[in-house]
This record gives sequence, structure tokens and C-alpha cells, in this order.
Amino acid sequence: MNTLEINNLRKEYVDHYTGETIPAIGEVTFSIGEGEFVSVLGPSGCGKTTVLNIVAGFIDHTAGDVLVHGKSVHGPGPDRGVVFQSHALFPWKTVLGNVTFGLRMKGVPRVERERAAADILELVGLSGFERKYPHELSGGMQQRLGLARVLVNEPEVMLMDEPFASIDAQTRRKLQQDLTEIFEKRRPTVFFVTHDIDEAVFLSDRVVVLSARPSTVAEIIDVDLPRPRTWRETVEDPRFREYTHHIEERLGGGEPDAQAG
Amino acid sequence: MNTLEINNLRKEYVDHYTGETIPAIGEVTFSIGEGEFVSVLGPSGCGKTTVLNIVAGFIDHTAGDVLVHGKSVHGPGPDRGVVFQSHALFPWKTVLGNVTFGLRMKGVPRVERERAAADILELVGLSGFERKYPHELSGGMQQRLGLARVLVNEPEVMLMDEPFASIDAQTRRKLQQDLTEIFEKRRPTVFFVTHDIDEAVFLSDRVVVLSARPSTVAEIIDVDLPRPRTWRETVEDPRFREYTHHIEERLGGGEPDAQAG
Amino acid sequence: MTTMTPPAPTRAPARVPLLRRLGTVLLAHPIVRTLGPFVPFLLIWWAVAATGSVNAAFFAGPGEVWQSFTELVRKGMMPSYLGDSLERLAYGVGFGLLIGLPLGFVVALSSWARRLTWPLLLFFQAIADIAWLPILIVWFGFSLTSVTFVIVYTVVFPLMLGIVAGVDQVPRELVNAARSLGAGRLRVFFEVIVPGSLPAVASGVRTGLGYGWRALIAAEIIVGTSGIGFMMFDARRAGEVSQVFLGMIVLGVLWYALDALILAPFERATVERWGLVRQMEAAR
Amino acid sequence: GCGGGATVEDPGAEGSAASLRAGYLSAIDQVGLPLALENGYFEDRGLNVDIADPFPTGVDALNALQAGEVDLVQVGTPLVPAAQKGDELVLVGNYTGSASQASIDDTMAVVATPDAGITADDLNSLRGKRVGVSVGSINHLYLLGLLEKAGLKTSDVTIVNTAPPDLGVALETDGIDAAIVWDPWPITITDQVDGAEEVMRGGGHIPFVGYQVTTREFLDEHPDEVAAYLAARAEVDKWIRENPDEAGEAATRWLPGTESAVAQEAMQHNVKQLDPRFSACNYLALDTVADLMAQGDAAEPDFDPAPYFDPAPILKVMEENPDLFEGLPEVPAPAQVEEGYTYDQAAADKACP
Amino acid sequence: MTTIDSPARTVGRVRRPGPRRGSEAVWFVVPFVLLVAIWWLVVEVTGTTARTFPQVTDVIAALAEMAASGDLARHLGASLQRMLIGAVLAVVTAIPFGIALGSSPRLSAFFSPLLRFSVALAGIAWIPIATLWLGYGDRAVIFIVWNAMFFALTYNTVLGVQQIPVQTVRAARSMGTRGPRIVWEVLLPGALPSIVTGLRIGLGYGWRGLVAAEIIATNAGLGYALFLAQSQFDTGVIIASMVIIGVLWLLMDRLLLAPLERRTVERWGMKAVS
Ligand SMILES: Nc1ncnc2c1ncn2[C@@H]1O[C@H](COP(=O)(O)OP(=O)(O)OP(=O)(O)O)[C@@H](O)[C@H]1O
Ligand SMILES: Nc1ncnc2c1ncn2[C@@H]1O[C@H](COP(=O)(O)OP(=O)(O)OP(=O)(O)O)[C@@H](O)[C@H]1O
Ligand SMILES: O=C([O-])O
Ligand SMILES: [Mg+2]
Ligand SMILES: [Mg+2]
Repeated sequence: MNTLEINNLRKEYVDHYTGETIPAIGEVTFSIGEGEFVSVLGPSGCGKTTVLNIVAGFIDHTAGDVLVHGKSVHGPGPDRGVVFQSHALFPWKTVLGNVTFGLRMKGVPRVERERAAADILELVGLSGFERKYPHELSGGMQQRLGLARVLVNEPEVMLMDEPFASIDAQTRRKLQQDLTEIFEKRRPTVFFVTHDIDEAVFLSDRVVVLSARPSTVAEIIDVDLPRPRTWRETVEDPRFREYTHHIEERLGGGEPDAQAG
Repeated sequence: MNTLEINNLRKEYVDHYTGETIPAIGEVTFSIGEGEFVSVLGPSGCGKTTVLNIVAGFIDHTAGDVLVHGKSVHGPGPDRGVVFQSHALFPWKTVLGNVTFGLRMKGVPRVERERAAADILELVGLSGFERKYPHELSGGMQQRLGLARVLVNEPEVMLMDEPFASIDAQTRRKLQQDLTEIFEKRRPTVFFVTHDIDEAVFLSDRVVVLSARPSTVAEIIDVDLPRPRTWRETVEDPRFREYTHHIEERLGGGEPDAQAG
Repeated sequence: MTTMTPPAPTRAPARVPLLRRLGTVLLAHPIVRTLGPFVPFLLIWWAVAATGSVNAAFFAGPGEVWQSFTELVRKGMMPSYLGDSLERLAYGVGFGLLIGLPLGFVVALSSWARRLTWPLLLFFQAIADIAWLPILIVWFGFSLTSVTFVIVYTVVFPLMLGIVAGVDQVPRELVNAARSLGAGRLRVFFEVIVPGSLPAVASGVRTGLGYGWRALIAAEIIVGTSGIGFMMFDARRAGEVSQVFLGMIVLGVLWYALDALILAPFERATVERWGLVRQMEAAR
Repeated sequence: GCGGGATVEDPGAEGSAASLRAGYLSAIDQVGLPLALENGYFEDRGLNVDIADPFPTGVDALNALQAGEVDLVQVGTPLVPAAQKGDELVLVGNYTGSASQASIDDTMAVVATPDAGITADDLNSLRGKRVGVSVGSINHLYLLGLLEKAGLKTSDVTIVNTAPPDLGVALETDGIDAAIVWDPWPITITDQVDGAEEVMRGGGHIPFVGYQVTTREFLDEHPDEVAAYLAARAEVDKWIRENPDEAGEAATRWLPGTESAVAQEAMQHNVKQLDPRFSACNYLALDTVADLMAQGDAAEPDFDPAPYFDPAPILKVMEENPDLFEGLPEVPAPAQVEEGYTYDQAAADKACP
Repeated sequence: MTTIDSPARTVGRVRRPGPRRGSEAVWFVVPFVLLVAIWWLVVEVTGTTARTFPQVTDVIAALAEMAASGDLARHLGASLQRMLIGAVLAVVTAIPFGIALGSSPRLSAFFSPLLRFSVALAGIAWIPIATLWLGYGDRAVIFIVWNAMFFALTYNTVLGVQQIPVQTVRAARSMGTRGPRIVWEVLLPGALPSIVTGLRIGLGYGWRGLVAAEIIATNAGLGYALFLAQSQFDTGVIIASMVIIGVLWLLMDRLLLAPLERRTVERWGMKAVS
């Protein structure tokens, strides 16, 4: 059984005021096996965040099935950790408070919480900022905090919405590498939304390419690169470039979203 | 005279509650000539947004001078258009309302405003979304709207804070190309913050590399690539790769921000 | 606020059983939605009155209240009292808004005005309007002016405090964006500060009007010679408890109408449409 | 609501010489004013009287007088502190009280349930009780009078400030043990509250006071109007004394919600106090009341009532229309006053039985 | 407020704990000094009598006398006790109720008509029923205080909850926050800016309700003092009582609400700080 199954998923947003409906997801079907890392790529506005929100249980879908561990999704839960495109930090909590939030919810004792938080903050390069509030962080730092807040929980399923979008190339490289290591060690199931093709190929076991809105699955690419992966070795693998070129062409075909529903 | 001069700029954030100060900008000096495109690169949290906010007149600096057209900066003004890292769209205005805002402020008549808006929305791929409100847009669409809102005004000076961070690779390429064309046609003065090295080199006349926080200027690289530029031709220029490699190494040296003030 | 209407269902109706769907449609009907909640209260009221467990000299059941209503309407007293009350309210609220809105924004936006008036604002808002009445009566007599003053007093403070809070919550970034797009101070005010603070302003208006209504009643009780508040006071003096109850119902219904017909649609069309306030997703 | 004449927003036709604006409270002992209008007694005297809508309390009536909204009001105890605060008041007649005796309080009663154990025979039974009165009003003074008679101190009872309409609820919900109040409330409350009864009425413990009050300025400028007004009031008082049931019935038109049986019963008590004449006893009454008020912290001590009385207009009426005062008890000779009368407390004390 | 002011100038005025407190205190007092000066002058120049409006000195004398006679302490004690109980009841009912309405469309659909209906019913209008149900005494007065605060506080809490960004709530839910914890961890802090405003407005009305209600069933309290003063035409005491109420409320704001606000919503960057 796949950890995550998305069958014939459709979603239309309804505008309560005009009564208009906007088809966001045309028809999407794919699945993610246990311990698999799947990236979703697609033009801006095609519905990636929408799919992720549905899997997370934040919004309802119009048609189709979404199963997590074989069960229909009903609302959010701690089995699925979410990294938000818009960070969604708690403004009233310090960096430390944000990072330890999930552990507190699980009832992890304070000392342990803080130890785990220290490790993860070190990892994302936020050590020393424990007592700051989110509004005192730069955009990239906020994004890293959002990432740390989920990583520290070690959820079985991770849903990540462009977690590295606002981070500089160097830090990003490092974090991609770190995420790979974490993934290879713990083997969570990962649903990863990105618009960076290199990143998708480097991190994933499979890459789902979506068409423009209303999105359908344009192609699913199996990434057959050996693990453990490191940037240094992976980029030298000729298949890496093959994959990225292939995807680039696949995506280049679709024009960016330019027509409303 | 340079359009923008930043001399010995220093900035410390003061925490009103703890009384603590956090040095964000150590000492930064550089300038941007009229009609020049300068990108600023640096690790996340190094102070790029801070410099941009100071130039925009949003926040005060601790020491040094910031001159725009030879005059000290006092508050924001329409001579400097700003694309925000966090979009800063007006939630109470539709896409069209956001885009035409600046023109309305200038007193441009309605018909003209809407014609200009239609062109620019076409450019950023938001045609058909004129009547939507920002909260109905995807992350990337919001970012493109923030960009369109400034481009349509054709300001003399443009300050852009990671305007392409949340946009997919294809759209991004297209927008970079469009921006280059606009730049080459109108020759505004551009202060462009990014963490994408390729982007910085492709777009810029010069690239300013900042060190980690408290930031100083690590290096300023003159990008001697012919204009008009197109992606197709530019990537084939061997100097393009030379520049990007050079910057990559320069940045690689600095670790991401990991120590608080 | 709009916020109080359930969001239109986004879920595919196809998956819901027919009966439940019918129930949903019925429950969603505006009349059912509006009047439904009052049904249990009416029943309890009726039951309490019917059992006679409460001394009838001090408690009237729905039947008696209805009777007094028809009687007062027939005698023409209800329309005339209602007219008087509404006229006073209109004056009070009109002046209250006229004074409170601009003053609120001035205090919110000018650091000088804020410094000079904030402590006074807090000081005077605690002093009950009705505490002013003894002095007002000496100044203005038993007149419309006294009543208007009391209502204005009541409306102005929550309005001003609401506006200040609302303006403080407008993201600084949006002001910056507008400034750098060429908006001058005045434009920033109308284009950013006003809409950005609108949720809080709307809430201030709502609270202010609601309490202004209360002040009217209080004032009519004290300096009253006509109006719904006077009717209640007079009925109490005369031991006509059913008229006291009637007064309360009339007040509630009128305010409800004002709120539901004017304030709520306004909020729905603005702050909710803009996504500034939203109904929370149901916890699932 | 039911007040006949002008509303407060419309102060009436002030230009006409023979016109006067008068105010009253919704109380059974004050309906003489509207009834005089109803019976056409003002009109008969060529006087155009506008009656303001009834004021909630005497305090409000005095405020309205001060604010110039009315020319003449019917007020009792509140005039003492108002006078002490400098209001230039003039008392030109009574709407309730007595010119022939020192104390009269037939319209005042104590209402309680039998559980409270309060009886007229043993005033000591008030000790330790929670008594509802309107602080500063005449019922408060009646309580003080009772306590004095019983040899009790103020601190021996708990005074609960209660407006008359609330007394019923207060008794019903056991917020008080006894209510002291004027008519028609004792009658209403015994009807409303199961088991409540009048345990005491009157008894001559205090002088009940209620005066026709105007301002010095108005009296000086309109002496004839005031006299005509007092004559009409005396005429209606006489009519009420002679036709109490009819008057009780008529009163219900001016006191909405009052049942005619209640009004008629109250009117029976009320007619005993309808004496518009002035005598030394009325000076003494105010003096006594002021002392009681001072004792109850409702006024400053050492109030001199004399400067506020102006008996000239009513004396003129008494002289010109003796028929209007027929049937009233004879004023004891030593208590009779004439123009230029100087008040002497000791003498008045002796003169009034 | 600096929203429109160029931030370049405002941010320069750095708030440091020490001296800022001092100047804050000065700025707090200045308006009152001005007000009192104007009051004194106007009464003096126009020759207004105490019956119409008392002179500053009359009020000070009234205050001194109230203090000396022990009336002040008696009235203050009685009022504060009722106010405290009423306010606490309002806080523990209105905030949870507001949060429930703000977070549940069903509840709000059911209750909002009732809520709208009852807003218009002044505390005084409730007196006949309140005394009947709660007895003629303190409890009825406390009910009126509660009633005066409840709606302002509820409305503002609802608004606060509805302004919490949807993603923030989602984030908490996806980390396993459920039931009461979501209230404590997200809804309450998220709605706090608006709740503080609700408290400001509500407490003001609470005082108002108290003053209105203390004329019933009491023989102590500031409202009762006002009633007595009014029936004795003692404008000095009337104004003195008003001053006391205003000062008490200011203290409450300065000592309770302002620090709460400083430590929370301002610290968290949820409110622009001037
Ligand atoms: N309002 C603030 N209060 C306190 N410190 C702040 C504030 N804003 C930024 N900082 C600090 O200043 C430093 C620089 O922030 P800035 O936003 O300029 O970084 P940046 O270079 O734009 O980073 P990024 O690439 O992540 O956007 C950071 O360390 C941040 O913590
Ligand atoms: N709340 C909403 N109401 C109406 N339409 C919406 C809403 N949210 C998203 N949409 C529409 O649905 C489409 C898909 O949005 P979504 O956020 O899923 O895109 P995305 O693939 O994540 O894009 P990006 O890469 O820019 O983040 C967009 O066209 C958007 O306009
Ligand atoms: O508003 C009140 O009168 O309580
Ligand atoms: Mg997205
Ligand atoms: Mg930045």
C-alpha cells in the first residue's frame, strides 16, 4: 500500500461573491510509496500548493480521492508535517518557541525539546537567534525556521511547499544536502513542491511534472540515481543532467498560466 | 554623479525590550550609476533587504550616507519603485487595482491606466485575473503581481528584493528576459537583490557580493557581457560561466549566518 | 459581521446524502437561519410564563406582550414613541460618527494628537455618559440636546479606540509600498490606512452604535418624556410589566435590523471580500 | 406621553402675558395640576397653562425650573438642598400638606410580609431590619421619624436605597424586609407581592410637605398669573376633596397603568392632605423636614425656611375667594399668617397641634 | 502614530527602557494639566456658578471631604469589588464565547442573531428582570456590569480570531494542536491585539454600567455617591466622583492593559509601535 494516494483529484475554487468557479486542478493522479521522496514541479499557479493543501487536510477537494495510509484525509494531523510557502510562523512565539511547538504538542519534556531544537537550529543556521521573534528575522531566516519547525518533529510524512525558495544558493545547497541525509537516515515519505529542477532531481526518487492550470500530470519521471547522494557526486553523474534537461523541455512546452477560469 | 551612493553604511537593529543591539550591516559602500543594473548577492540574513529598505527610505540607518541623485534619502518616494520580498500587495484591491495604483497616484487617466495594466499583466502572465483579490492568487502569482505593480510605473530607480524567488524556472527565465529587455530599452537604475547567481550575472552590469552578517562588501564584479542579452546567447558566452563560478566560490567561502549579535 | 455567516459549502454536494442535503438547504435559508435561534428562547419564555412559577406581577409571557404590542400600536403610542427614539438615535449616531471618525483617525495618525489626547480619551471613556446627565440637564434641560450628547458620548469612544487599534494594525509595509508608488499622505490615508483599518473600524462602529442605542434607552429613562426607554420606565412605574418586556423586544429587533441590513452586508462586501477577516475553517 | 400641553422641546407660547408653564410628577398627590387643566379652571381665569410632560423626580423638576424650562413646579423635600445650593426658589403654596396641624402623613405606609414581624404597636420591631426607601425623599424621612419615635438609631436598621417601582421586586426577592413608600405604591405592592400587607400607615410622625415652587424672578414679573394659578389649583383641590372617587378615576388618565380601584383608594388618603393654604404650620413643616434631612445626611444642617416662603399670592386668593377653601379644617388663630409674617419656630410649634 | 510619518524619522527615536518611561509619564500628565487649567479658566472667566459647573477648587474640596469622612474609601471599596467581580465574569465568559464564535461557523450562525438582538438592551433596561432573577442586591448590579462589558469584549474577540491568518492556524493543526490547546496556543495570542481593544472599550462600559446600576439596591459605591450628590445638587461631589472613576480606569489601563500590550502584541511585532 502506498503511503499517499491521489486518485483523479479535482479542485475548483468557488468565488462566493461572484459565484464563479475557477478550476485549479483538472485531474491529477499519482501516489507516493512509503519512504519515497517525490517532487512536484509545474508552472506558477498550476495548483501545486492546492494539491499539498488538500493532502495536508486544509482544504476540501471537488472530486477524487486522497488517501494517506489508505485512509481518506479528514483535516490536518501531526502525521503530516507541513512546511508552508508563506512560512506561517507564530508571531507570538520566539524562534525557540516556534521550533519546539510540535514537540510540546506531543508532550516531549522540556529538556529534550530544547536539545532537539538546538540541533535543528544549528542545522538551519539559526543558532543564536533562539530568543528572537519572527518579525526580527530576514525572509530567508523565516523560511529556514519554518523548515526547522517541521524537521524537529520527525513526522512520517512531510509536505514541503518550496521550502528553499527564499534562501541563497550556498545555504540552499547545504540544506538540500542536509535534507537528503535526514531522508536517507530516517526514510520519511516526502511530498516536495519546488520550481527548481536541479533541486527536484537531486532530492527525489520520482518527479511529478504538472501541466499549466487546470493541472494534469504531464509526466512522472523515475530518478534512478544512487543513494546516498551528495551534490558533488550527483552533478557528475551524467544521468543527472539528462533528467534535468528532460524535465526542462517537458516544462518549457507549457506556457505559464495566462488565462483565468 | 551616481544615481545611488551608499557610503560607509552601518545599521544596528535595536531590541526595545532587551535593549540589545544586532549589527546587521557592518560597513557597506558601493554606488550605482545612472542607468546601471546592479545586483546584490549574499548569504541569507546578511542584510540585503536591510540595505534595500534604507535606500527605499523605509528605515533609518545607524551611520553613513545614502544618497539618491545626490540627495540624502528621507522617506519613500515614487522616484524609487520597490518590489518587496514579501509582496506587500494591498489585500483590499483587486489585481487590477494593485497594478494601476501607482498610475492613479500619478493622475494617469483611467483608460490609459488600464491599457498599461493590461500590457504588464500580459507580460507577467496574469491576464484574466484582473478581478481577483490577492488572497486568491498563488504565491508565485502574488510575486508577479508585486513586480507588475512596479514595472507599470516605469520608475527611474527600481529596488527589487528577490522578485523571482517563488516563480517556477520557466516563467522566471521568461521574466528575466523581459526585465532585461525593458531595462535595455528604458535604462532605469536598478538595485536588484537576489540569491540566484545566474540571474545576477545575466541581468547585471555589476554584481555586489556581501559577506555574512554584519555585512561588508566582499567583492564587486563588473559583468562585461554584451547587451542586448538573451539567455540563449548569454549562457553560451564562456565569460558567463566564468563569472558565475567566480561568484560561487566567493560566496562559498562565507558560511551562512549562524551566530546572533 | 459577515464573519458570522457560514461560508458557502465548497465540498462537492454529490457526496452528501439527499436528506442531509435537504436539511442543509433548509437550514441555509435566511429566514430559518435568522429566526431559528430565537425559537428555543421563545419556548423557554413561554414555558416559564405558563407554569406560573414566577410572580406574574413582575413577569410577562409572550401572549401578554403581544397583546400590549397590538394595543400600543392601535393607540398610536408605539409608532410615536418609536419615531421619537429613532430620531434621537439618528441625531446621536450621526453626530457621533461625524465627530468620532475624523477624530479617531487624527489621534491614530498624528503622534502629537495621540500624546495629547490618549490619556484624556481613556479617562473620559470610563466616565459614564449617564454620570454626565445631572450636569447636562442643568445645561441643556430635558431636551434633545441632552439625549444627543449622551449618545454621541457613548458612540465616540469605542469608535476612536477602535480606529486607533485598527490603524496600528495596518502593516507598515503596505504604507511603504503606497509611498514608494507615489502616494502622498492623503492618498496613503484613503488608499491604505482606511481600508487596512476597516475591520477594526467596522467593529468600532458596530460596538459604538450598539452601545449608543443603550445610551439612548438610559437617557430616555432618566430625562425621558417619550420614546421606547421612557415607555419602559413609565410602564415599570405603572407596574405594566408586559410593556417593559415589549420595550426590550422592540429595541432588540430594531437594532438587529439595523445590524443585519446595513452593517453586516457592508462588512461582507469589504473586509471579508478582501480576505482581511475570514471565517475559520471548521475544526475537523 | 400623556401630558397635555407643550412638550419640553417646545416651551410654549411665552409671548402671551397670561401664560405659564408648569411641571409635575406622575404621582397621585400631584394630579391636581392636570385635573385643573382638564376641568378648565385655568381657562376660566384667563390663564394659559402649558403642562410639561411629567418629570421622573423632584430633583429633575427643580433642574428644569433652574434651566428655565418651566415656571412653576410641584416639589417636596428636594427643594431643601437645592435652596441650600443657591437656587432662588420661592414657595407660593402647597400641593400636599396641612395648614392646620404640624404633622400629617396619611399617604405614607409601611409594607411588609408577616414574616418580618414588624407591627405598628411595637416600633422597636424595626430593629435590625432592611428597609427600602428612596434616600433623600420623604419616605426616608418618615423612617427617620419612626426611628425617633421608637428611640432607635439610624444604624439600628439597614437602609436600602430603592426606587418606588423596585420596592415590589425587592420585597419579592427578599432584598428588603419592609418597604416605606407613599401612595399608591403601598396599595400596588400589597397587590403584587403575595403576603405583603400594610403594617402601618400615617400616624403623624412627620409633616408631609409638597409646595408650589417658582423662582423669585418669575414671581416678581408675573404676580397676577401666579395668583390666578393658585386660585385654580385651590378650586381643583376643593373639587377633589368633594369628589374623591371621580377624581381617582380622572387621575388614571394622567397616571397610565394605574387601576381606578387603586387610584380611588389612594385618593381617599390623599384628600386628607389637600390643603393649599399657608399657615405657620407650613413653615414649621419645612423646618422639621429640613432638620430630619440633615439628620439623615440628605441636606446641610441649620436650614432656615422663612426666606423661601412668599405667602402674599395665596393670601390674596384666600381673601378674594374664601369659598375655595370651604370644608377645610380651621387654621388655629396663632398659626394664621399675613403679609410681612416673620417665622418663629417656638411660636409655630405652639400654634400647630 | 507614525504610520504616515516617514519612518526614517521615527525609528531614530529609539525606545530605551530608562529615560523613555520618564518622558512617557510626563506626556501622560501634560494633557490633564492643560485640561484642568482650561477648566479653571473657563469657570473663572465666565463666572459660572457651582450649581452649573463647579470650580476646580470645589472639586478638590469635595474630594478632601469625601476622603476625610471615610465616604471615599467606603464607596471605592464597594464599587471596586463589584467591578472586579463583574469584569472577571465578563472576561471568562466573553473571551471564550468570542473565540468559539470566531472559530465555529455553526456556533456563530446560531448565536449571532441572539447576540445582535441583545446588544441593544441597556443594562438599565435589564434591571427589572435582573432583580427578579438575581435578587435585589449586589448580584443584580454585578449582572449589569457584566452585561455592559460582555458585548464589546465578545465582538472584539470574534474579530481578533477572524483576523488570524489562516495559514497560522493550519500550521498549528498540522503539528497536532487540538481542542483547547489550539485556543491557548493560537487563537488567544493571535486575537490578542483585538482582545486588548475589546477590554479597553468593555471596561469603560463596565464602569458605566456600574454607575447606572449602583443607584439600585445599594447604599455604597461611586454610583450611589453620584446619586446622592445629584439629589443634593452637589456638583462638586458629582465631578469628584467622575474624576475618581476616570482616574481608577486610567490606573487600570496603565497598570494592566498597557503593560500587557507592550509585553505581547508590541513585542511580537503584531502592532505598529510609534
Ligand atoms: N526588524 C528587525 N529587528 C531586528 N533585527 C532584524 C530586523 N530585521 C532584520 N533583522 C536582522 O538583520 C539581519 C539582516 O536582515 P535582512 O532581512 O536584511 O537579511 P537579508 O540579507 O535580506 O536576508 P534574506 O536573504 O534571508 O532575505 C538579520 O540577521 C535579521 O535577523
Ligand atoms: N483561495 C483561493 N481562491 C480562489 N482561487 C484560488 C485560491 N487559492 C488559489 N487559487 C487559484 O488556484 C490556482 C492554483 O493555485 P496554487 O496556489 O495551488 O498554485 P501553485 O502551483 O502553488 O503556484 P505557485 O508556484 O505560484 O505557488 C491559481 O490559479 C490561483 O489563482
Ligand atoms: O449599557 C448599559 O447601560 O449597561
Ligand atoms: Mg504555491
Ligand atoms: Mg531579504
